[in-house]
Amino acid sequence: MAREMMYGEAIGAAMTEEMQRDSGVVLYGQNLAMTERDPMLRKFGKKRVRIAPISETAEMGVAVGAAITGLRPIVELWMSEFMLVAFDQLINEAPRLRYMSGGQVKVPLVFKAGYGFAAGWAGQHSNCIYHTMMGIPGLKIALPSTAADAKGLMAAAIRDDNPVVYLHHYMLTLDKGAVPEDEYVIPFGVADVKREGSDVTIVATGWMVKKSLAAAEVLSQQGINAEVIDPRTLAPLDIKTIINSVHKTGGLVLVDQATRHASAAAIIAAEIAEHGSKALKAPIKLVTALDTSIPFSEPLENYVLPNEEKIVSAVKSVVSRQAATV
Amino acid sequence: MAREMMYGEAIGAAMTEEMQRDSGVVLYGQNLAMTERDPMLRKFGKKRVRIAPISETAEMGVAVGAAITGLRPIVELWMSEFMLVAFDQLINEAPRLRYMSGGQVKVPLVFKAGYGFAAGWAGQHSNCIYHTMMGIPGLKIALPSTAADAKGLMAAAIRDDNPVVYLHHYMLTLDKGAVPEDEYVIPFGVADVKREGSDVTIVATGWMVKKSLAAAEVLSQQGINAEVIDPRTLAPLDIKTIINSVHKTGGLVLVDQATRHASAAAIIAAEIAEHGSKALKAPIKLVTALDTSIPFSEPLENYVLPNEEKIVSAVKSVVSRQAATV
Amino acid sequence: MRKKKALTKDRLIWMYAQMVRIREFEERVKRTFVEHPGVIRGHTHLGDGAEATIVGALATRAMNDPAMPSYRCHGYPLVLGTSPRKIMAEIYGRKDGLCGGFGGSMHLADPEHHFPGTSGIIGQAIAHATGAALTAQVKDTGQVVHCFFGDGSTKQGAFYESLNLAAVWRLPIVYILENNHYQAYTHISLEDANCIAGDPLSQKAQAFSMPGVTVDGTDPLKVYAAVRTAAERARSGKGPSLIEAKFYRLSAHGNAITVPPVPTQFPEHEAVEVYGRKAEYAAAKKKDPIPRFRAALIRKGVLRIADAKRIESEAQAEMEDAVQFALASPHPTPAEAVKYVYA
Amino acid sequence: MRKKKALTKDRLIWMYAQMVRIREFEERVKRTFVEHPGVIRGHTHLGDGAEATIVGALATRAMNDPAMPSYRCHGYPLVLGTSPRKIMAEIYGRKDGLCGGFGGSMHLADPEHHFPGTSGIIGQAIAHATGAALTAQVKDTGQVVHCFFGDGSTKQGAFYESLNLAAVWRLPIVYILENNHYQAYTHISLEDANCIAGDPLSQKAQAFSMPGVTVDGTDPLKVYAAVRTAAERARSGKGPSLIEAKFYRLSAHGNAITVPPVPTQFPEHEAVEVYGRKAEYAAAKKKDPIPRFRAALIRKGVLRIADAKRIESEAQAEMEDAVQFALASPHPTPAEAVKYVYA
Ligand SMILES: Cc1ncc(C[n+]2csc(CCOP(=O)(O)OP(=O)(O)O)c2C)c(N)n1
Ligand SMILES: Cc1ncc(C[n+]2csc(CCOP(=O)(O)OP(=O)(O)O)c2C)c(N)n1
Ligand SMILES: [Mg+2]
Ligand SMILES: [Mg+2]
Repeated sequence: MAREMMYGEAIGAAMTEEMQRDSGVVLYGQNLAMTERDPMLRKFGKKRVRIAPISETAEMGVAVGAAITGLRPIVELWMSEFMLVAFDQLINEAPRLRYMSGGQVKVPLVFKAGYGFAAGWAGQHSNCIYHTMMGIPGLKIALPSTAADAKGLMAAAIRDDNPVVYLHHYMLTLDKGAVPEDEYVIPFGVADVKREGSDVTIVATGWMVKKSLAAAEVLSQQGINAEVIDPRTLAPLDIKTIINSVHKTGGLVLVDQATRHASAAAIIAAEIAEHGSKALKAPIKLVTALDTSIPFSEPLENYVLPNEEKIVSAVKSVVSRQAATV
Repeated sequence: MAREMMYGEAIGAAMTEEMQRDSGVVLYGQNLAMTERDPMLRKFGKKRVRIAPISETAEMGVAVGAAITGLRPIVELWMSEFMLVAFDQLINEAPRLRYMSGGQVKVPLVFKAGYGFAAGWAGQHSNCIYHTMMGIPGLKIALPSTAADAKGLMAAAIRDDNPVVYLHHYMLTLDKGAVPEDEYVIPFGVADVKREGSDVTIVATGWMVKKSLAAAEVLSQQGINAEVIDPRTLAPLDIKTIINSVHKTGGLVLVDQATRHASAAAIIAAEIAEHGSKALKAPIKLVTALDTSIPFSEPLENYVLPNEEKIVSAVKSVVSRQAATV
Repeated sequence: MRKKKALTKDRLIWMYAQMVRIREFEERVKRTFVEHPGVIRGHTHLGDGAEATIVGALATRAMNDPAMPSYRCHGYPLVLGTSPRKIMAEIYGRKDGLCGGFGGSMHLADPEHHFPGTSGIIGQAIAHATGAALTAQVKDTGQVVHCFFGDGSTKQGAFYESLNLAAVWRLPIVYILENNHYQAYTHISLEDANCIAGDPLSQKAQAFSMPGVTVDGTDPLKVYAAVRTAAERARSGKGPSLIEAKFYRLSAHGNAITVPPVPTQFPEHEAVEVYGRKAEYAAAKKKDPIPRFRAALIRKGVLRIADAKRIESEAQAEMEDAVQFALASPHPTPAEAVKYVYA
Repeated sequence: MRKKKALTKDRLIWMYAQMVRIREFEERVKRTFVEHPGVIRGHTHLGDGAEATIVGALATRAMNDPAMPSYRCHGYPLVLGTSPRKIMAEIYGRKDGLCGGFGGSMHLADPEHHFPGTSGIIGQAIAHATGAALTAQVKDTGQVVHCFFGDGSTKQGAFYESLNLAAVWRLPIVYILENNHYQAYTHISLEDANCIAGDPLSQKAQAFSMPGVTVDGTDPLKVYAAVRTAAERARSGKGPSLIEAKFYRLSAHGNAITVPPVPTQFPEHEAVEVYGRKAEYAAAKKKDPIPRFRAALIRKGVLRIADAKRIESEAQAEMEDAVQFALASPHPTPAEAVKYVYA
């Protein structure tokens, strides 16, 4: 049974269900459960649901220490950039402790944070920094683009025995979608084809999936049938689904809200260049943010971010080069 | 006039010369200038050369604040991973302040750190984390592979009006090379062809340049003439020199001490996939560390890191596929 | 110790005028959410309630001392001499804004007026301010840095690291802890160990054997006296001090966080909205620093009612003009977005 | 307050034996650099000088209390029951090492013996230990975490953030600040504001209104008494305490940092090597906790000389065996390097 739910709600639903399922799951963060009326607090009590001081290093470090001793903490961090003050815990502690112990400990925790808030939050609050977390062996990264994925990936994140960064996109918070009401767990490392198509492959994550699907609609009116793929997790990264699609379509456009050299798109491009280039009938094209911090003023912000038009035009240029090859 | 110097010495020479040249340059860090006998302290005095507590957030943040108010700080951070406890200052402060101020302030500072110490330093001290700093508009990254580059890039880093991460490779510290004795400044964003060749292009940074040159020697005995390019700075990144080389050779092997998805190699591969793929007669090949943290024990460490043999075999496979295309 | 010069009548009136200017400015920012919906995007934080602390501290300035607060930063540059037009235009994201529309409310910067910039990330600007003090010390400018930050920010490692470093290096800086009783939606009693124990937050200074005092942050003269002592100490090479100024933030933390296209708006104060403690908020309103300072000055015969009214109407006109100026200012040209990335 | 049980004679002898075991182990690690050059790679840090603090604190353990120190971590698991063979083999990078050769000297972990792991990054493990205390509290295990860290580590934000959070949440943890007067090559007087002012570092506890005491860390009984009081407080739900144990590290910070192929080796203590203060080091040697505790126990009639000698020779034999075991252990198989990345 599925129910129409907002993306934000779906995350909450998964957290509630998993906390019901497993008494070892605890939740804390800043500015949550401030009063006795808080619904999570009422459900799970003061031991398992807590408010934390503005101390990301302690918050995240405590999660690591709690995880290796038997809890499964979820830390609400609000904005992914706030983790930067405590990045050692994310990059150099959580994912390394198991390995360094020769497999003796496990570190099951979820660092939950929003990102990409393109709504006038300016230079320090709305960048995309997920690339900093890629290539860190031991760390997993989920970034859902739909309400259903939001639920299924959160459930999987909480159940995972490894540290997971769960990044939800602020611009999608209110977006509705059908969400399975029962237990729903999406395995990590399985890309989802959000739209089938035959002419060209678009790969995108988060908010860019929505933009890419909109672009695909425009393109279909112009006779171009684009396939849209969302990897859903950046680590592990499902390259196979992308390569299969490229074998079908011959063209690849990678859309990413991050700047070019900070994009997951670039990593995917590298994988395809090494393992899937034969299938390409035209060079890969990246549609990313321009190389700036996010500016405050709306017209500036719009200018630097990828959008439907930029995607449409990139796809058309790839498709026309594909055609030239044939 | 050039003089034979160790890589480590060359860095010190550039710092001394630049501090002599510009009284606004200050230097501080942990465990330096402990006594009055310290040579830098004797030359430049207690105001400009200081010992700092183990407080990277303060150390790096102080540099940012000093830079926007008129100094040019160099912060000795020793190991690049230590910056992770203060990563906000690197990623979200230093490179953003100028942009957010609408160009009113500048942030001339150098964060100096060593990296890649593959000598039994295990999981938290010897990884390569430069990818986390790529794609951060406003931030520059230099990583010299020779003594001469070490000097020229440090001089450029100190003179630059932007925040620069200067990453020296621990394994190269004692390596000797001819270093210009006079003022020597290497412009950022200019790759250096460390070895000319015609059959295949190898791109590498830091210690991997040395390994790639060694591999090129082995290959030349087998009739393969490899060109070896060192970008020297990752931001700005000189893609043009690499594309030109690939146009000549038709093959590209990217060598990187980092793990695959944390490598600069992947970023370069993406650039070539988009802008230089026509020149390729075989798919790009990446030689990177395996997907693990760095293990302690020597045989394990050797196993996960790229080395001469891995480079040789990657090059050979690319060359044979190039040949198959012709 | 040399005798402290008393504040002159003119200076006291100037202080009152600055407090009123801040309040009138912030009132107009807040009203913009109602009167011009959609004009202010992102997250905007007001300084109403903090006026006595801001002005009391900055009234001690000498030798172009820099001021370095957090993202809640509208008030300080107003006192330093920045045009309210430019600040309002920045908050509206306009071309004529202080930062050309690149920074917005959280990132005002006006180096010409000794306001080097701010950070939106908790605690980090405490280190920046400490760096500005390093510059003053190395260049021997005689300046003392006024570093402002919230009670919540003292829970961030950057605070402690900076204070220790400043103490060890004897940097010329005064740390002004604005204890407004809340960090965003969280009351201080939920997150600060000193507060829970009934101790003042200035006790944190003892971790660095640094002078630490707590003052009534709703009284500009008390703040003035404490900051002045600390600034003199700093200027004479004796190093930093920590001053906790206790007051109450009079508006909500910031505008409600909404996802486009839901428009931004200003909620009620958290005391009421989150905790349902109306009495707490009403009591704080009664301690509003502006009417109290006004009354005190009138009582002492420093200020005449007519002068007070003139100051108030001038401030209103000045800030109304700032709104009109900002509304009329064009947005920046999109393609300019790639400027200012590198120097 | 309930009366504290005095330590039994057996327990006191056990404490002496543990101190000797640590010393003998560390001596052999150090000697390895000379006797088996190249066998130990990377950076290795010894606990000689800290024995009284380590053992005094851990002697208060109950209910499987976890111990969580920094990278200078050989001593603790020895006391908790980990085989020295496994520790030495780990330090030598061998297959039979505690972590299979994956972690090395800085990253010992033995969860079975309540030693969950360590970090090589300053201050970060203080947060981990605080997390272990969260587990104890949530799961209501009755455990108290013993968190050890250096004087230098109190300059890292993680220290302050963790202590505040632990105080607010009333976590069952004792913070044991090992003030050995140095952070690596830097004397504490160059970097700590309390020290510069002549104040104890335990004063940092006041930043969190937490009990903070300073004890002679060369006397295991003084450490025992202080930690015991703190542990009882923690176990009864009253929250954390900070205990500064003052002692002197007797070897250099670690082996000299060398770049291959230059072999690693152990330098002289920094007091001598860096600062040229031979007298300081000689004085510290005189306060060596082991002979002093030995003499005290003999004086009190707790220990007979013959028993002391037996303890010492047993420890020597045990640690010599550990060296031989470790030397004989094979290196791990290279291809196993990709194991243990994910659970
Ligand atoms: C590192 C970090 N964590 C969290 C936030 C979110 N945040 C923004 S303002 C704020 C509250 C700050 O409170 P306080 O320091 O008391 O200042 P006030 O707003 O009361 O002036 C928080 C938690 C942030 N900006 N940075
Ligand atoms: C964040 C960070 N900065 C710097 C270092 C380098 N470092 C390793 S040990 C050490 C000294 C620590 O001193 P202290 O905390 O007193 O512990 P001790 O070694 O004396 O036991 C330093 C600075 C590090 N490991 N991590
Ligand atoms: Mg506050
Ligand atoms: Mg120490």
